[in-house]
Amino acid sequence: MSKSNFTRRGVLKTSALGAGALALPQYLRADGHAGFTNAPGDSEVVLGFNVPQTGPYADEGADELRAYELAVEHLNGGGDGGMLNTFSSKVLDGTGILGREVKYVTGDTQTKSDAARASARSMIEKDGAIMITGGSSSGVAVAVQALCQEAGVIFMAGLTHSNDTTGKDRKANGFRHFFNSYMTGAALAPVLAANYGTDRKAYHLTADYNWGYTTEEAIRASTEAVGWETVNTVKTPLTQTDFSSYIAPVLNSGADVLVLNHYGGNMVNSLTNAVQFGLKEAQANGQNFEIVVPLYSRLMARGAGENVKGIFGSTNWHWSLQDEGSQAFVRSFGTKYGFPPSQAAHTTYVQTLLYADAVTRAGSFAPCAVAEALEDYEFDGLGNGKTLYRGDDHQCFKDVLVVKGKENPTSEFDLLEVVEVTPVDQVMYSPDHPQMGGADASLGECNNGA
Amino acid sequence: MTDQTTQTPLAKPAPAKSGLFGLEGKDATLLLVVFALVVFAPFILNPFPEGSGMAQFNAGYPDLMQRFVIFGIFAIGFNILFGLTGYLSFGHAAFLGVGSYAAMWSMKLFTLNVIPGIFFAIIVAGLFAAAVGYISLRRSGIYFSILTLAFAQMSYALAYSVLTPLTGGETGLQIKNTDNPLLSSIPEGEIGRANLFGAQMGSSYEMSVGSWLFTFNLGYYIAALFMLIAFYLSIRIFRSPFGMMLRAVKSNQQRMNYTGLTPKTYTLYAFIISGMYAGLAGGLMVAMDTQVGPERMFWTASGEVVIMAILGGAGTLIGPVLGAGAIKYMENILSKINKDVLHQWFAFLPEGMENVMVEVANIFVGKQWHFTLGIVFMLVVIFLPGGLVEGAQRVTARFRRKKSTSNTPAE
Amino acid sequence: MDQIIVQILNGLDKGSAYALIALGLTLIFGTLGVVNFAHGALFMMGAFCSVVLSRILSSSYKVVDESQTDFLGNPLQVDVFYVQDWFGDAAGATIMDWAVPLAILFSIPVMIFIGFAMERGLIKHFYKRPHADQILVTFGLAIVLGEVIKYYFGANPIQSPAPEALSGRVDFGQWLGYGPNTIIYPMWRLVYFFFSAAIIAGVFAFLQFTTFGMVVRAGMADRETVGLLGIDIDKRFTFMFGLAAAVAGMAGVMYAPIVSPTYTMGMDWLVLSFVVVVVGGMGSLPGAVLAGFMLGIIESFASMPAVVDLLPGINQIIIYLVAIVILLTRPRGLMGRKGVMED
Amino acid sequence: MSSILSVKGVNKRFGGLQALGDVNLDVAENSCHAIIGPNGAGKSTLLNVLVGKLIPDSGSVVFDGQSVLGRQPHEINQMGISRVFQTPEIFADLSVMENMLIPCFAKRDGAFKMKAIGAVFGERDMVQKAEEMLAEVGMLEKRDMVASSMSRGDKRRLEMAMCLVQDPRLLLLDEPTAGMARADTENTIELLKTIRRERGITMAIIEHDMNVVFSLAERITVLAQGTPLVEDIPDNIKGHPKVREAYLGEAQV
Repeated sequence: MSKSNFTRRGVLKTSALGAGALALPQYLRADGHAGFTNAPGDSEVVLGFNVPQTGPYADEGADELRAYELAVEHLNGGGDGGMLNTFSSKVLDGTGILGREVKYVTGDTQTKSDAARASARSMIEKDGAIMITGGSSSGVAVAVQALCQEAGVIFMAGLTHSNDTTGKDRKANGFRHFFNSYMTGAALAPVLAANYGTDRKAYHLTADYNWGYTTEEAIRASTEAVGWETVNTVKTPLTQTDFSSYIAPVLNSGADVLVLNHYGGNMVNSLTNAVQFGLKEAQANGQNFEIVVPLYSRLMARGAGENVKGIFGSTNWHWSLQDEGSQAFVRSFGTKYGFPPSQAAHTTYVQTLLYADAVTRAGSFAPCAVAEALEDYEFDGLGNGKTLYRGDDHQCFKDVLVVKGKENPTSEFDLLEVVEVTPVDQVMYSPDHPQMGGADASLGECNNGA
Repeated sequence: MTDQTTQTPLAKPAPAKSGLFGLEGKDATLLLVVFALVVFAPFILNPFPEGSGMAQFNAGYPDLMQRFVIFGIFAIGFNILFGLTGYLSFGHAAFLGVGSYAAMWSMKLFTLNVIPGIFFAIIVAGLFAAAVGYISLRRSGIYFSILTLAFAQMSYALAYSVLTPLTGGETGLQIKNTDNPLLSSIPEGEIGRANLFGAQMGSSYEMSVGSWLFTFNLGYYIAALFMLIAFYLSIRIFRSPFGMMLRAVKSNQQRMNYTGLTPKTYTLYAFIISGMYAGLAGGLMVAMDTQVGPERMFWTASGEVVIMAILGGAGTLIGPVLGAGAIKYMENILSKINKDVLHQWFAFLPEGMENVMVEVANIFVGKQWHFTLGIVFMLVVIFLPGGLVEGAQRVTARFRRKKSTSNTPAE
Repeated sequence: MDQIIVQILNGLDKGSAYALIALGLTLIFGTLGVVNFAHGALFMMGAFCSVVLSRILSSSYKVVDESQTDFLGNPLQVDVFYVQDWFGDAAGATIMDWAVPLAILFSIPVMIFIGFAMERGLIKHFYKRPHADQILVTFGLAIVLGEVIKYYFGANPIQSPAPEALSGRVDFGQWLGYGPNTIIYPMWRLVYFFFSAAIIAGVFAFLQFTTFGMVVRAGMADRETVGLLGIDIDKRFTFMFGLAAAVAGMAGVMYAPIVSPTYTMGMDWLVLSFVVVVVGGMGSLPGAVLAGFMLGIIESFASMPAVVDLLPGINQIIIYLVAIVILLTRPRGLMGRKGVMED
Repeated sequence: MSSILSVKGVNKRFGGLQALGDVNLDVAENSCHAIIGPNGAGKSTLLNVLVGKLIPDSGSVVFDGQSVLGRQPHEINQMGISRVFQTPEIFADLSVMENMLIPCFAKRDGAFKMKAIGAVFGERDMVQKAEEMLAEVGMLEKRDMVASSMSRGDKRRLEMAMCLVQDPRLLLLDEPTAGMARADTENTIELLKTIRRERGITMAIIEHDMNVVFSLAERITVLAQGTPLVEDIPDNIKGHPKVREAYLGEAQV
């Protein structure tokens, strides 16, 4: 075993000298120690899958975990290979990563930053994980990303949509494949303008925490750019379940569009309440009243049932995409588990593959080498078309899907239809965009750890 | 009885000489035992060799060891209030959270040395506890509990939302590369790390013996030192006139009043002390892992420390520490056992049997670890009303009885 | 003005749920002297009764439809519902549509059974134990119940819509003489309010006018004396627990269309309902109901945009703030009795 | 003899009920003064006024030259008034010794003192004082017992010892023998007599049991319907017509 502490560059270690014998401490064991945290041995490499297993996002966490297991299977040469066959990079050959068999450990983030960090630390300190990935909320992503930066391991973010993850809180050791609030706004606004016109007055209900703020900011900016007016923005507590007192004033506020900057249970309940109060059928300012849900989660949308029909939103990926990569992924996931994967599953699967690929191309597990391999890397065949991992902020740039609740679903999975694939150019922004932390935001130095 | 530590008066007429740091008899022994456990924790908690199937149950890694002692401190402090006075605070996590924020700001603005941070954490938490306690102690019983709960929930809700500039909101506070504390010089762009006069909390000394690997982490030993001091102080408080007055508060406030004493003042001081313990725990959490988020103050976190105290044995000296250890162990170890691991364990069985065993075991671990937690709560409270301490006492009593019957032939 | 009326309606609605849960908690506490931290879990179990019944009603078998394909490109398997097979398409659809109201009938025996089982199997051993022990054991039970639900139903919210006929809206403003479309209110929420009011009235009538209720009330006032009268109070207590569970369960069933049930909702409601009970005053049934409605309405007002603009974050803390103010001005809550859980 | 406690014109109403009407009472220093009266005569109300639990609507209560009105019970205790309750109020979960030590500390350190480090039993002088008092009431061998496990008579004795160890200037006794068996009552009377004799503590007793009153009291006030009826030495009270009248209908005493 070659494990080491993670926050010190110089590590004190004793070598194994047989049972009972203690050795004097010495700096950096020479064998197998490549000067970075948790350098793997010759036969296997351990990845840490840190997902919510309890709490409101437990189902998304479970889906992420399924995708991880599938990715590990594919990397180790099992199954049908999934997206390995469609991935533009061909260095992965089903023999693990750099010839080492991929092992994994799992943990529960509980969607709490403390618990998530505890779990990640145990993976790093106890299990010798070389990379941490997962999560289903931005608070957790930011917290764990900061930890990985400190520890000197790579963090491949799971489902996190807040601008901050690769905005003001970006870190050199952290990477995000998932899209973000800004992209949602940029992709959604033109579609909304095309469908609902440019003379619209929007009313925002925003979940009162970090992700809500960045999403509201992004949607506001982009809709106002197409001529919409923002009538009011109201913050709702995260723990709210009955949104009636927030929904009721909307109709008489002069607004004709309601934007629900809510995710998960919040979204299900606020949307259900809005429909109950008749907003979907109402008229305002001589137009049909409309509801918009910026970030859709298909898993969660099930909880809202019929209510999502006809409502616009955006999503990172959807199983109905017809490109080769998506089809391959849906096929292997669906065959193994019996239902189609969610966007959370997709992004985590892709992140695992991208990590493995970067290690292989770099020829090293050292975080800085991996980061270099990922930075400004362009790839295709992983479901979102041509994608760029931008070096400036470690954010993936790819096409964004604008979706709409399907009118006539054929199955319980068939809830959303893709109405437009917004080309990547349209959602591009500069790394020092004010919504992304401005000029102050920086990745810092990449950290190899001990 | 279950509860030796509160009920056995130490009034042995003899001693005038003072034992270990002024502790005598059982207390001195207890302190020594805890000292030994804490110092040798890296061995004790890592009983299984690396790579073996049982290694999953090893808890001797820095993060969990730190958590054991930090939550031990939290529970010890809570027990000074709840165990002695009987006042059940349902908002103690607020003091932990406030302490964490204070320590974090001290590190962001003042110095990355952990000592001032911990100091600020204790002070700020103490002040906050004084304010909350002053108001809440106007009521007793469940009314008191709900008042403390209300204050804590308000702290949580505000920290999560409107106080975002101060608390970082949902994402919490971390040290950033833009932070440049007054007294620490950090190279431009570098992220500062918590340290103790230059020694970093994360540094460890690793020792491998055969296929065992033991980690001795500096941060852990610093936290452990604080925990030993906190534990020692709590013994002193339990045995002091002040501690006796606190037990009098629990027993009969009316009699206290008519004996010329002010139970409320005593309780308030106990509340503040226990708030300061929580602040210390919060400060240490930040020192060990430079991050703080608001969910540290959520009511479930307050409930957790209540449960730690009751599970271990409220009113006993060591109980809360045991309770804290048990809960943190389950949280961190059980939740990490997944089907893959189970398959490894049961691989020796024939395949059909293996799958059955895996399915059965899987109900209790991994994403179902809460289920086990709930069952353990129920079993302990049903069968061991005095908590884990009672369990330990029963075991030792049985052991002693056996020993004495075998050692002493019939006379 | 119309906005204020709407918020009062919202408040009454929220208040109904608070009141029903608090009522059950107080019944249990008042008669049995037990602090039941699993009461939120009972509410959740009630909500899942509607989920379960709707699953039962929509049990189906698969028929392969060659004309469509599923997500893997295989022929689509279409669900055919037994009720539609048996009763015809239209009648079958109506039965499935009315799952939530039907679930009330379903939930009563189920919840009473759960209540009996809880009381006989667990709670009765804790009558004489300290409140802290009762809290720990019922909290453990709440976790276990939640996990069982999560194991079978997952963690995501599950939709359980109100029947078509009751999911429309009422033009409430016109009833009050305002112009049309000023106050539009969802019909189901009105149903919920009247349903709750009926349950509350029923519970009070039961306690007021039956001998059973009289004994229970006497027991709430003075347990020992009633015990001395030689009345078998134990059986009655068991029944009271079942009744409280049924009240919480029905509150949950009817609430399912308003807020989609999840396994965490028990814990979400637990703390709030305790605040309600304590604000109402420990051991006072009218207090619990009053506090429920009062906090519901105050919370609704505090969520109005105008109020939130004025005092940012007030909507987050209002309930706790009100609780603090009330407990400081009225030592035992609104209608609490002296000496109940004050030590 | 100067009076240590002086009650003048005290009135107290509860709603429509006149609980105390113009009560005047003087307790002489170093005497034993009994207050008797039928149920509902206002004895307990008067006692609660004396210890600060109730505040009278009008009138004055002066102890040793200082008014006690508006003071908290603990302040009044610190002035030198100790109270023995009808049912013994002790620290049931604590040991007998600790029960004794608490009043010792209260006497020495005042209403609140933060002594959180030194051991209780390290305070030799306090322990000694408590032991002496326990010996005096004959309970020294029970020092390590948990108070709740003792007999009612022992609890009563302990409570008295807790009051006496504070060397009170005035000891208030609220039906000290209520609910006791004959033997226990006799013991208690003996104990009180001894205390009276040896320590010379001023006592005010509220009592129902005439046997107790006449064996102890040096002066008796009879209350009826909240008003003092007569005040005199025991011999004069025994056959007083007004007293008989007041007790008429009560059980023969």
